[in-house]
Amino acid sequence: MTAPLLAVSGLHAHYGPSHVLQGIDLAVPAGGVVALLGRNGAGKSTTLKAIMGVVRPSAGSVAFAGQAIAGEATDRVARRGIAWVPETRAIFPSLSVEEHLTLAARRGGWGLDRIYDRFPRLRERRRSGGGTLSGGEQQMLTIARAMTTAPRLLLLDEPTEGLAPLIVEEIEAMLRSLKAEGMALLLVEQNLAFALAFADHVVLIGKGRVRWSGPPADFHGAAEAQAWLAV
Amino acid sequence: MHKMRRAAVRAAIVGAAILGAGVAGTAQAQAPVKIGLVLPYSAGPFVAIANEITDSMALALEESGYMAAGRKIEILREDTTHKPDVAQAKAKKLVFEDKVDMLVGPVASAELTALFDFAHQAKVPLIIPNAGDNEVTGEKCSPWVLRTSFSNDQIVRDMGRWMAGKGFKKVALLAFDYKAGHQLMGGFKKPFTEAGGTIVTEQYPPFGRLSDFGPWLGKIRDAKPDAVFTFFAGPPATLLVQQFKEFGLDREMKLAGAGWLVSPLSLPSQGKAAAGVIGVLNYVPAIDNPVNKSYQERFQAKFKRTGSEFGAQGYDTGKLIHAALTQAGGKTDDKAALVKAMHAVRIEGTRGPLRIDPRTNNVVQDIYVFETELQGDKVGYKVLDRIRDVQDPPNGCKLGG
Amino acid sequence: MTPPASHSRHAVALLLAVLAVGYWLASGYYGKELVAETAITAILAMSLSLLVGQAGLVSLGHAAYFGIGAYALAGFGQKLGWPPALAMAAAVAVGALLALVVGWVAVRLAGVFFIMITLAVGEMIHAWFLKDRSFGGVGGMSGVPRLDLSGIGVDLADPAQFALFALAVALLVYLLLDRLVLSPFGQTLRAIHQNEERARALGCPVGRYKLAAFVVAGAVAALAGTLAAQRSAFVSPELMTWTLSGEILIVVIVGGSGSLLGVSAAAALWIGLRHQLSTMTDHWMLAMGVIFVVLVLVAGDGIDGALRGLWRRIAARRAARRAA
Amino acid sequence: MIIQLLNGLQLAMLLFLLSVGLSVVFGLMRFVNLAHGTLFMLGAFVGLSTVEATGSFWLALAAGTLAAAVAGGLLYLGLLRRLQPAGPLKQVLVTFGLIFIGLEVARLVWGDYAERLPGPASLAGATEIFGVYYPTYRLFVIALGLAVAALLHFGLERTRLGAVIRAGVDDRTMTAALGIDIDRVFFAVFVVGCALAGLAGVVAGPVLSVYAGMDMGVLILALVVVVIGGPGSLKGAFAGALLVGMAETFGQVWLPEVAGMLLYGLMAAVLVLRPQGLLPAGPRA
Amino acid sequence: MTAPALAAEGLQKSFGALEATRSVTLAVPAGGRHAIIGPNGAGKTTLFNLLSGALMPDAGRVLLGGTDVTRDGPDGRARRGLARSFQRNSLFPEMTVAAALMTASAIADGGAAAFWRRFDRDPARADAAAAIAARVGLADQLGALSGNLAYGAQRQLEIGLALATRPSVLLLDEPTAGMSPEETRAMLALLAGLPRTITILVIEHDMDVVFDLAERVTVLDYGAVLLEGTPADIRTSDVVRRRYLGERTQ
Repeated sequence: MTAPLLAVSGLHAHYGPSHVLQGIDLAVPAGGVVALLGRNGAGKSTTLKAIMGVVRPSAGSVAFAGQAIAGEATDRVARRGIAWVPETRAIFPSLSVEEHLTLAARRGGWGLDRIYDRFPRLRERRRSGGGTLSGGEQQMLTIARAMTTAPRLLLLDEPTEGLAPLIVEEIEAMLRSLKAEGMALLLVEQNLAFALAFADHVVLIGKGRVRWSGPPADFHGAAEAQAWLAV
Repeated sequence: MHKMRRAAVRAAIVGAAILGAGVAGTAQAQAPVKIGLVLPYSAGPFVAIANEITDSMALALEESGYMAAGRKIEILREDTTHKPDVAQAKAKKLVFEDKVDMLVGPVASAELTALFDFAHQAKVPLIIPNAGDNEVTGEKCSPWVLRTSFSNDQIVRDMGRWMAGKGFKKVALLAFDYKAGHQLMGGFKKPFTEAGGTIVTEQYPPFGRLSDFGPWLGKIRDAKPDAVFTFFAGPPATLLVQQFKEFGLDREMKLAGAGWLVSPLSLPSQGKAAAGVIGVLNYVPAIDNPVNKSYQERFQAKFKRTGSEFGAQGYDTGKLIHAALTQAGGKTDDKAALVKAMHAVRIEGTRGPLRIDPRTNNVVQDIYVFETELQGDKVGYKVLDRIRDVQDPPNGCKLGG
Repeated sequence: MTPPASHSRHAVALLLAVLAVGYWLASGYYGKELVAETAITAILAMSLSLLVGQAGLVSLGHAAYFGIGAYALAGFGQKLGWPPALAMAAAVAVGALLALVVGWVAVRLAGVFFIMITLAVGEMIHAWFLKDRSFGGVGGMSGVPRLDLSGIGVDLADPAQFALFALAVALLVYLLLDRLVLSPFGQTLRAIHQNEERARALGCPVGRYKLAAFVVAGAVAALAGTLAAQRSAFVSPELMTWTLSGEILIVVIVGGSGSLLGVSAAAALWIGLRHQLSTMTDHWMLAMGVIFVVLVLVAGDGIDGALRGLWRRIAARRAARRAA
Repeated sequence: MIIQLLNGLQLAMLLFLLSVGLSVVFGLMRFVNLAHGTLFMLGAFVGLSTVEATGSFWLALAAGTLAAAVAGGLLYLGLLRRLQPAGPLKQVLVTFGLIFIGLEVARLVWGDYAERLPGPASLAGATEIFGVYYPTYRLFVIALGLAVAALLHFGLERTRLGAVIRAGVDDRTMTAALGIDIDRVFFAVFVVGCALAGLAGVVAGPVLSVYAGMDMGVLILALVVVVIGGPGSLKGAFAGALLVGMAETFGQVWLPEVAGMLLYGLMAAVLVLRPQGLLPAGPRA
Repeated sequence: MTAPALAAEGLQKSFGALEATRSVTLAVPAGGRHAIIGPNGAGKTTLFNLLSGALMPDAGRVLLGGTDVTRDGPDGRARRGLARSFQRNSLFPEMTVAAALMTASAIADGGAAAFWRRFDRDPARADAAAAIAARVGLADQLGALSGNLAYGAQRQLEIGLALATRPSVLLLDEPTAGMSPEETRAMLALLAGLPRTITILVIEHDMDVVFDLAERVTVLDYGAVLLEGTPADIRTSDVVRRRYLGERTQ
């Protein structure tokens, strides 16, 4: 068995005195899709941030393509080939759509044509300021922006949250095609149905720890997993 | 001739030294006379002036080997840091702690205001080497505050008549909006209009900020005067002289002013733009008398630049003090007698004959009208006129005398 | 920051006062002038400490209130001929009033914008006095009356006695401000400083408290200004330059912004250092600048914090020895 | 009237060169570099020495700009970067201390006398424009200011680096998360801002004169420009400089009684009514 | 019939094109225990801010005990008896627990304006603070700095600060956010023990907490009220299940 693309083990993180991550273990194989589930406040977003180096891990290790990256500066982590689509989308209000897509473009990343072919909406709005986009357009732009950096792993934080159903389907279709192309994905998702249908592997966290992990097929049979998520 | 004059000066110095030595024998045990200098040595725009005054005064005192009537003369320097309250505190220190016999200072008018009251109340002679506020030797005058420099009025009083006489009938005034600015412009204006001149416009830019004279020069051009009469010193003077030329006003009118406008301190930064300016002042390096010649020679040898009016005032102050100390027989305990001695002495200074007027405590001196001109590739001075024995009226001063 | 127990605090205050008086006794004339200057600077710094350290409002225009106090005393006392005591009280009131007007708009702003508006207003007032000729403009104005304390045998025209008087006023200001800092009002200011949103959610009209602190600081700065004007019987726009505001701010930071005693000690250090350096070289500002930068770099919690750390270490060592 | 407009414009361009760096640094790093004026003075003095040594104004322009850039870079690496975690107050105070150090160093090296930095001979004299004669050098200052503004505008709005800077101002974390070393970009911006201050110093040399302390007056004016225009914004710095240049010029002529207070009043009014400035950095339409 | 302790009438709030709150109406009777749930982005926090006064609504009213407080800021509403806790701890980090609680009570009863009295020599207030500390389980931490407390203890102090103002209505924003299961249980016990003189409205994700505490539950979705009912109604509602877990019937 080859080493996974991303291996996280024993990851701890604090927000001030709040011990948000209390030892997270997970792995994403090259080309694999892992869904990270859990209630609000469980630590899903923080896990992604800790991998990116946006939140400094207080303990534990993160290995990417065999290299230890925990504690590295965010920009170095990104240059190693991890792209992050944050929950807030983090669109730059003072940049135009096209500037978002050329800002951090790297060799091997998606070019403008490919992006515009995939999202004709973005072509129409390529001169518009980031602040004027609708939620769906913002989400497309965030994913497209991530893809311009030629990542080997994409961290997605609730990409369909708060979007109209039609847009949700478009984003989901996009994620499926990324998967088909062999892109490794670590996906935080509240839409349980989609997550279970889409992912190869599910990691469920609650109160900062991994509570269950396994193949999606086993999820509905796992009562303890349901308990950590359910109403 | 040159050589002869220098020899004469040397003889005078030697003579004074012998005389000094003679008296010294009788009063050897006496403590030195202490003179306290209160000047802005470390901060603000007047550091250069403070140093020039101090250095030149030292030149004057060196001539007598720092001796007067058998007593050693000791100079104590205190730095006002360009702050009035510090100036006053330092003056008090010199008087109460160091027991100086007299104070010399300051440069700026705010510091003068702060020092004046103290000297007046403490009855300590304060000799002003450079600050022109009319009131200090006018309505506000004190028996203890003497001035060896000038009053603002004294500088410009006769200039109005002079200008009108030379055909400058329409004049624009330009000076900073503060007391000295208004005193100098006012002092010029009255005699000028009485002599038939007209003031076509008066401009008073705010004091103390980054200044561009562009706006003011524009207004003056619109008024179409024959000449502009101004008062500026230091960096603003440099600015004005340059901008006057830049805007081409030199082709339409004459630039004139209180002579600090083209002071030797400013000339290097003004360059050739300074040529052709008319100034009126109590001193100009081109004054042709043996004392000035000797002063400039020694100053230039030591500091590699032309001594300015500030230096000349410092030098003359040193000479006056020395003469007065000699006159008083080296006795300094009786401060009133010391002041009397200051009133009594007459000296030949760099500016010509000098004395202190007992009615006002202001200096009586000659005033020079001069013009700057290109001399080779440098700008130099040419004296146009000399107004002798200019003496202030009492102006409300009740010293009598 | 919690103030230390009152007895140790007052003991330090007493120690500082004793040191000042000791220096006064031992020094010549100029030393007494330094004591007076230190006392005035300490009052000014304490007033700014209330703003910066307690309420978290960093002002770069504090010299304006200092200057306005001095000018108001000159105006009431000399121009209008009021008795000096009344003129002094009125001058403090003018300082408070000015702070009320300025604070009314300024406290709405936070952080660097607050710094900027205090700077702007300070420069505006400075410009007004630079221009206005009824107060002498740049040349300033002399003949400011002094408080007549001949009834208790004190002559404020005597610099030595004035120094003691200024020291006494500084001590009084310390006691008053100390009381204020320890009161529920002072406690609430600290609460606002630490967490404004929470204080508001608890029902605190935050703006009014900040304004009150601004007014008190303005009044105390004006009081310091009246002393400065009496010390030299003279006022000039030099009293309200923005660089003075900056210097006082540094004194406050170096002292440990929230500690009245820390900033007073820093005021003494400041004046002493300036005096010492300026007797050594005309380029003393260079040395001051370097010391400035170094102090700010290493200051941490200032003199106050450093002394507390030392005290804790001593206490810990003593405890360890007792245990052993 | 035309002359006054040109005067106002000339002062505005000088102020723009001086304050644009201050403004962008303020916007990016949220602190006020009070030593910015000192770099202006350094540029002027180095320019002066260069002219004295070589006689060339254009060499002086380059040398003064470079000197300020190097000094700014050292200042950032040696002091300011270290202070970033300590917060803006300490950075402001440290740069306040640097003002005095700079002043004294200038006095020690260049003395207490005001000096003139002669403009280039090719720009001496006056040129006729809109029917009036106006000093050619001042027209050059106006042109230079406009050119720099255009260049900066192009750089910021049309280049990738410009987009990176705007992105950094908007969201530092996300910019880094795209693999961009934002600290290095900020450092470059800081250095360019300092270089422009040095350039402004040399350019101002022939208009104002060069002396220790020339930084004090302009610093406050630059702060007024930054606050009025809106920190961090190129357009704001340009508009602020225009407003301040014109207010200073016409205020002195038309309202001499309040001219001294006018700018500060303007600054206070802007802070109260529009604390983000007239043309703040921000979203694009 | 007495007026409800806290009521919202037709509250609306938009941020640009986003309608964060759409005509939300709810009423909590005096002494009631009411919870608000909903998926992320449903507008819970906006509603909370509208109720507490941190945000002003575009339309609609907020009533406290029948009085319209829509135009009051957060401090004004607090003085009328409304207290809130924060989702992210919002404390006075450099104050001891005792000082923080005393400050909160001084601010609430107007004693904070006193500038001549000694704050630290007010035994009555200190006793009251100690009582509140005991109630929230911090009796042995009175002298500890707020900023140095463990996370769970900080959450408790968060509630304590709100209680120190002697509120009639308490708004709790995810009181158990980030807590361990043990800490969550302790917090639940604390909330359950609060007297009925205090009306409570709570936003919570932890359904155990919601069903344990609340008598009525409002479910928000897309800024509007999706459903209101008893915990049992909610538990059995298909609509809620679908929306909340994102299970789509396709």
